[in-house]
Amino acid sequence: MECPFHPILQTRVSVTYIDAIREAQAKLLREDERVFLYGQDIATFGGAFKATKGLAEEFPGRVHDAPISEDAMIGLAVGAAIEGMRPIIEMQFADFSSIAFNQIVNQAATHFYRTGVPVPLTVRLPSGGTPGSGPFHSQSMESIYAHYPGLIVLTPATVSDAYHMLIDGVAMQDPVIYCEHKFLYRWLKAKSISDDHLPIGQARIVRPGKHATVVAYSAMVHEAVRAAERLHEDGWEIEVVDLRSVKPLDMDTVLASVARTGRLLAVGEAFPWGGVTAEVVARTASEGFHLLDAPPMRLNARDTPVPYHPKLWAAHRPTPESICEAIRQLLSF
Amino acid sequence: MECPFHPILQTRVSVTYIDAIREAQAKLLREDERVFLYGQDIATFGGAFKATKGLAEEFPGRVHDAPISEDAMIGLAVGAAIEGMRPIIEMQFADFSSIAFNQIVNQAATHFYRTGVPVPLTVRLPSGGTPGSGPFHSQSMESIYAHYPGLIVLTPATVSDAYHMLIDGVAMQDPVIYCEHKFLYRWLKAKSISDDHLPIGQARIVRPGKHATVVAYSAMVHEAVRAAERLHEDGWEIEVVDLRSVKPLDMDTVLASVARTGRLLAVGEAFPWGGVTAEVVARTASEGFHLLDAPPMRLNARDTPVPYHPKLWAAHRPTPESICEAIRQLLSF
Amino acid sequence: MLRARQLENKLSSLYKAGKIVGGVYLGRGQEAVSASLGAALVQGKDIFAALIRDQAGRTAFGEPLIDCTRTYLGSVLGPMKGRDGNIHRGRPLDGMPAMISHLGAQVSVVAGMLFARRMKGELPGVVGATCVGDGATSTGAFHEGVNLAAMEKLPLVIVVANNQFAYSTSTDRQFACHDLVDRARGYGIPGYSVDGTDFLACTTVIGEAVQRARNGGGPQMIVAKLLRLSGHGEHDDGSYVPDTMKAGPYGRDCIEVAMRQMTEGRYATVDELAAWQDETADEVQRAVAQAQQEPIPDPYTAEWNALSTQFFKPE
Amino acid sequence: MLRARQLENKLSSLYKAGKIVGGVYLGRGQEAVSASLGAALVQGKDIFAALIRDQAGRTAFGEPLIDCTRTYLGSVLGPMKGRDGNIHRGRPLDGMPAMISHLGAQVSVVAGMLFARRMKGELPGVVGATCVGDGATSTGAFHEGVNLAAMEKLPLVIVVANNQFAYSTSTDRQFACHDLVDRARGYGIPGYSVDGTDFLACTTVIGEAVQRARNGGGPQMIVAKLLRLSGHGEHDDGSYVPDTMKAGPYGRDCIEVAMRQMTEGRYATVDELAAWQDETADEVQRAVAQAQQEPIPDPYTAEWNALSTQFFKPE
Ligand SMILES: Cc1ncc(C[n+]2csc(CCOP(=O)(O)OP(=O)(O)O)c2C)c(N)n1
Ligand SMILES: Cc1ncc(C[n+]2csc(CCOP(=O)(O)OP(=O)(O)O)c2C)c(N)n1
Ligand SMILES: [Mg+2]
Ligand SMILES: [Mg+2]
Repeated sequence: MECPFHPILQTRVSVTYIDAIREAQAKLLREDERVFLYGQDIATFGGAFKATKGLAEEFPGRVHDAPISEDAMIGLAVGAAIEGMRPIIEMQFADFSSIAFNQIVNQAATHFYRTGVPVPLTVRLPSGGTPGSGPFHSQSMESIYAHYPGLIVLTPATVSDAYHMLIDGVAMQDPVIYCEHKFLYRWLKAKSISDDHLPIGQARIVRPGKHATVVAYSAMVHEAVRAAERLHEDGWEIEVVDLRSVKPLDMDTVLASVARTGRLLAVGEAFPWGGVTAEVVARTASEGFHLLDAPPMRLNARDTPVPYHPKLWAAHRPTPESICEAIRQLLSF
Repeated sequence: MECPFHPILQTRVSVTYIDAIREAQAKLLREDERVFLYGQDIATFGGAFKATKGLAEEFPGRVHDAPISEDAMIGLAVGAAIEGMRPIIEMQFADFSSIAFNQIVNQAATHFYRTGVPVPLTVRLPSGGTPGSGPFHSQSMESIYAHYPGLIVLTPATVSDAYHMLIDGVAMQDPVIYCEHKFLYRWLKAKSISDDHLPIGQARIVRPGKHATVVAYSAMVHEAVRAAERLHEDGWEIEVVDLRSVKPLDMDTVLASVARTGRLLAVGEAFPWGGVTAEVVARTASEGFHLLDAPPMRLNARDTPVPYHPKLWAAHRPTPESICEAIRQLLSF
Repeated sequence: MLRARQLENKLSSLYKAGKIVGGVYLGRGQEAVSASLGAALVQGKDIFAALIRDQAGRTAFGEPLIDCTRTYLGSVLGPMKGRDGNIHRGRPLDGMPAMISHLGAQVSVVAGMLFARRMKGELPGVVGATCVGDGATSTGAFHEGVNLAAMEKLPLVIVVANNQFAYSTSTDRQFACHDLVDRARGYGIPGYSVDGTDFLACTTVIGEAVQRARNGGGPQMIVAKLLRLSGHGEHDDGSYVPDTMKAGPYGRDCIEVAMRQMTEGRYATVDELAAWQDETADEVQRAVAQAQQEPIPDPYTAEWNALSTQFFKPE
Repeated sequence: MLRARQLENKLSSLYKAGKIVGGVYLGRGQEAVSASLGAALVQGKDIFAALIRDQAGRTAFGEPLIDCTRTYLGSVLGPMKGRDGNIHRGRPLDGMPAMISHLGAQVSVVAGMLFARRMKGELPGVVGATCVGDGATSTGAFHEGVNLAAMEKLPLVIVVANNQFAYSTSTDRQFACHDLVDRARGYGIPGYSVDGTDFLACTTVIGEAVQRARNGGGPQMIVAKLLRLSGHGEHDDGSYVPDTMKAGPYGRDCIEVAMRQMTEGRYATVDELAAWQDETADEVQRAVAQAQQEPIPDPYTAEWNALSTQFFKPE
């Protein structure tokens, strides 16, 4: 079954990742009067990335331009969520959520545990690098938020997940950090979005294989698939797992895959110390030690801020080339 | 050789962890005119934990009470460090550094990479849980800061390390996050402090053993040693490694220990998702897979905010009992 | 007010007797301000985000004493079930958000609650109030929260209790303005000054500000000057507070002033006040006794759930 | 000013031709304010933390044009070596800290630089200045920074360029005060208003404020009103700016005003200005040409070092 899309979208030949985010918000606004949007430049302007284009007109009084006050934006969301609303907060860039860090990890994340009152709010973080965006418009902060108890951290990699996970995330009772990848915004297209989708908390086998498992999430899923395609030419069958959410982390799917392949590479775009790849590798080593036929490997960005120059940027994060290289190394054990 | 301590300390029979921190700052102020201290209630009052007691009088104009502006406090430190000073910033509690998060990870941590100009500043974070201190006065944030490139993260576990690592940290050209454990402040005592000490970047074997390696840091080193002592009664010899700094992470020492014992348990007081234990286990699994005779294990705090009630708190973080249990499980493979 | 003072005296003794772990933070000297605010609000309708020194305001607003004693003593029957303690308690669904420690952070939360009320069609009519100290005005969170509330024209009443100290830090290391009330204009909201030791003045000024907010007048800021009559917490003897200050105009005890004002204004007789005092002493005693008998958390049966969502795994 | 405008016009064309990746942010309409500040400061002595729209101030302060073109074009010979771009450049050791994107964050950094200068015995005499926009005044960092500087009585000059928009957001969604200059009193510092399109007024008001700071008068705040005469960045056509505003008093081009003021006041003749314009056009051309010929970063030989410390391992 196809989703009942907004007319604008129905006439299009394809749906981009950012369209999906816009449409998910439109649907949420349409169907749930508790939902409202708050963020910088999201009303008339439609957002820095146009993720809310036209929504202010379509839903008067439900889409609000915020002052440059990320801390207060999240405080507002927590307060509104206590009162039963379902705020969706757009950070202009994930990187600016550092200003809201305290409200996210100390106010929102602890609220249910402390008071028994859940705060269903969603923070949209335009994440990840794009050429030329530099150290402060490129960050991947999922690992930071996943470290804190009380947050759900979503990292959709596909157009369909961008749509459904936003809808499902907003429906959850808990604070959701929704990491949307800027690189995928317009680059990633789908013919349409089907209603079928996995629930939050389940990872997905993107591409089956038997020689090694590559676990990735967000934009890196696509780089991993590209790497797998190249290796396929050499006869290797690489299984690619898309985590979909990094908290909860679906270790069942990861372990089942490693059980089949015996080899694991975890790929992430974030900084190399700690984070998703460390958690995936550590848990696989702990929980699936006997499944491993070779040392599990990780591939992350380099341990510097994200550089501005496109040439440096391309060498800072994992690429199909570097993933291929890592997989070859993994296969050589 | 003994350190030339302040007279107050020389007449004492023992030196506590907090004395060491105070004395290190006194020595730094005495010997390096670029050093100054900035923090809430640290001047006349001597700090919430008395880590700067008497220093304002002893060093006029060098110890300053800060307004409740953690963001600006770190901004000030970055500016002063650019100008060649060596600020030491006391956060009243590590938990309040969430307000300074942006200045720490985006301003201080990126400065050298971006501009080539190092910013030698030190942020003292009174970290970790104590009974009754609750969700906002108990946090261990080392994993958050270690994730970011450009920061050095120190986690002294002993009186001597509290002293020397603060001195060595302030001498470094880069921003240092110095995580001092509040539980150790007055509880941990040493007869004296010798001048001998390891450089920053090297872990230490606290207790040699051959059946399993427990990697810990900060207060957990002592809990791990207690667990090892108990297991010793049953004939087990457990090697305990104190990481001393979590970034840089001395994997050489960890791997050498695991090479001897074949078994690894990483223990941390922080939240369970990601963090130090994930990094240690993931790197051991990657770099020392063939050394492992059993699945590597982790033990962290539980995945909730740190609870207020002492009974809950004691069950939230690893204890000698839970560490013993984990080691027994590790030994049973 | 009286009840709050008596409760707090009791908490102080419990702390000193080692019966309370963590810390005890008192509102001594701030009862007039806090109670005036709590009393001007309507429980079940308005929002009151109490802060560190608001026992009097909480009581006046209608928080039961037992919430306080249960939280301090860690009873599982308390609103925080032993998960959080002391002044961090609240009942968010009853208009009493539970503060986090980070100063200034509650301002925007109250703004958000009011924002939601407006979306639900409950404004004007409802007021949201919170208190902050002189020290908390230096936080970015305070600034962002007040500014946002002003821009959104929300019925937020902010009471700044300038008690001359933030922990040990005097106001000259906190701000350089002549009077914190000068901040109001910069946010485009009305600001009022009041002598925080003068109970009648507090009820009038704060009561009027609450009324203005209720009638659609947007955010209101009241700056009360007074002196903290205890240490920062009960672990602190406050020896850094100069004697001249204690002897100065803000050093007088607002409770004594209030009692005098009550009798002089014939709101109550001395006997009535004394009877009232006995009655509240009893209430406090009962609330402490009850909380002390109640179960504390059991880590073995405790639920360790930071999320309300349960993720089910497919078979 | 003129140089800045010409440089920026060139950057805009380079961006549109796809020669610059990332973004291009222009100071069109803000040159009078920015240049007045840059010119009032002394390079080699003072500190100037330029922000997003301060090309004119940078040039006036003495930043070589080549720093700009190299950074935008990613030359490894530039101050940021391709590691950071565009307006994020700086030379911190020469009194030009390099901004991070997070608005408001530079205020306390300049305060810290001045704090250090004071400890080193260089105050009074030195001034530190920074610019922020109307939007940046809503940040907690701005508040904490200005308040700290005021409390520390540092010679910080803060120029608020109220250009009516923060990206697409108009000031009514940013603050509720009548005029941002009303904030100054709340910090206990002097505040001045100026018409940001009036070059002579800007040099006078800003010049005097800098002088006051230099003489030990503590922080100074200047609020300049004007209109951003470009999009937020060159990717944005700014179509949300109403025509009435463009036609209004702040819509006039400060460069045209300045040229008129120069000739009318006989500071320069029309011919001199024209010659000057040609000269600067040449300079801009050379700076662009040079940067374009220079090497860009090579990821294979690049050092990936976020720390200056090298940790040596024992043998
Ligand atoms: C952001 C932040 N920094 C530091 C602290 C530690 N702290 C707790 S209370 C306090 C002093 C508060 O002073 P003030 O706001 O004047 O309130 P008062 O205690 O005087 O009522 C401090 C520094 C905190 N709670 N939050
Ligand atoms: C803390 C933070 N939030 C959001 C942004 C994204 N952003 C960049 S510039 C800008 C608008 C700035 O407006 P203003 O301060 O008025 O300066 P102007 O661009 O008008 O000169 C925004 C929202 C940012 N840089 N920093
Ligand atoms: Mg105070
Ligand atoms: Mg602006």
